[in-house]
Amino acid sequence: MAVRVQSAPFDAGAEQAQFAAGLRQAGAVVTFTGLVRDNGGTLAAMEIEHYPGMTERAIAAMVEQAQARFGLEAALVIHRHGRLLPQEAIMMVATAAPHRADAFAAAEFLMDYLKSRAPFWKKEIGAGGAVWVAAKDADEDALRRW
Amino acid sequence: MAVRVQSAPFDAGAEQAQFAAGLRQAGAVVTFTGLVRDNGGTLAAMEIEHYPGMTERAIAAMVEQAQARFGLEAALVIHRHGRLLPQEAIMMVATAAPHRADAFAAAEFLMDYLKSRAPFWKKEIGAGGAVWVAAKDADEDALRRW
Amino acid sequence: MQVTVLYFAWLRERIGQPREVVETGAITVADLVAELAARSEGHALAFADLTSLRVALDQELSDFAAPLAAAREVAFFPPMTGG
Amino acid sequence: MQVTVLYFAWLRERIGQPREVVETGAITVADLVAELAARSEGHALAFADLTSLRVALDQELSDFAAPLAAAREVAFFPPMTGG
Repeated sequence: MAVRVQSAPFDAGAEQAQFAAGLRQAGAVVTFTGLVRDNGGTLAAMEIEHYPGMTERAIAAMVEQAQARFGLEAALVIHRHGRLLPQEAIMMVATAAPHRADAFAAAEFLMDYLKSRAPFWKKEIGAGGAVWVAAKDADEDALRRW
Repeated sequence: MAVRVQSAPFDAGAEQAQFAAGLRQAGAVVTFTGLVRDNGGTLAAMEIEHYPGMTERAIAAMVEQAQARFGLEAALVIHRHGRLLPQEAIMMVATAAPHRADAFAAAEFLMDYLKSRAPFWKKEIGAGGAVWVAAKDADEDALRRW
Repeated sequence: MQVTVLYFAWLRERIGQPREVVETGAITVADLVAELAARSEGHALAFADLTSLRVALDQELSDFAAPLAAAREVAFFPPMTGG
Repeated sequence: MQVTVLYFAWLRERIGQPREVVETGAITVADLVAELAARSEGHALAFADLTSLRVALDQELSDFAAPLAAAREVAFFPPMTGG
């Protein structure tokens, strides 16, 4: 189980390859990668603030929960902070389980928790200035299925 | 939208990197990779038979359906046939959509259809001989949710 | 009518060949199956339980009650196990 | 009791600083919020609507009714938008 919170860019393909290379029994690997959308060309950059210390603790707790609940062989979470440009990868989750249903469920579980329970805040920088992204009710609702 | 049916191995990480590099608007990329499990060391190899011609048509139809239904920006399916060794990648699906719910749903939709509606048949080669893998009721049931 | 019949997986192994070209007057897929089953013991065994078989007409999934119509290629196989 | 108070995102911007160390006798988080809100107009504005805020005690999510107990670090922030 690995958790990395970093400002440096990462290569999702290389991370996936490395993740899969370490597996011994899994039959199913799911990855999710979140990219900065440019909102139809209006976004210049995204700034992500986080709560150093709590971020790592909160994510590690989510990963442990996912591992126990879905019988994961391995899990990986990478999340960036700082300034990001359109099309850059914001974050990535990878899960490995014997069968596909658990690998998918664990990746969705981790995404739902990362969205609403990991201390990150996004700010969109555009021509019109900077705006903090508002939390969505749909993201809070998504937690109820678990 | 790309569909590849091949006997040659592929590099899931490199495929994911190339897939993501071609995106312009997507905020969410999901990949699924299926690996040959060694069943606790009893599996020597897996042989996958397919129906050339129908395989490509069936998968292309699934991908078109997924694209329309989930508003995908891009989708990729790679599926191998022939002889595979434990830990090798059997197949891969990648989906890209504006938001995560659609990217996840499309990947699961494609997996469920590939399992039960694409003309592939797996045979497990072990110490005790060769056995055709039986279709699971659970895989057929999984189609009913779509 | 001349039809190319394809067999896959354990069906192919039981029948002992991956394909055969047959002359048939069958109206439905089930009619064709009855003709094929009469060809040899291997055929009879292979088609003994249709609930464990699937059929495709010209590379599209179909069913045993379907009319053969103008299909040129009929494939029989066990439930698929891809992914 | 001395407590380090942290602010994030727009809360940090409204209050004009990322952290402050305060001396408090507050029993609950809500009591501490009342004390903080009295510090300046920026504080009052920032804490005007608690439904749009979240709180963590020693880096664990908590709520406004919770006792401060022996918490050394109290963080206030808007709903999170990670992922």
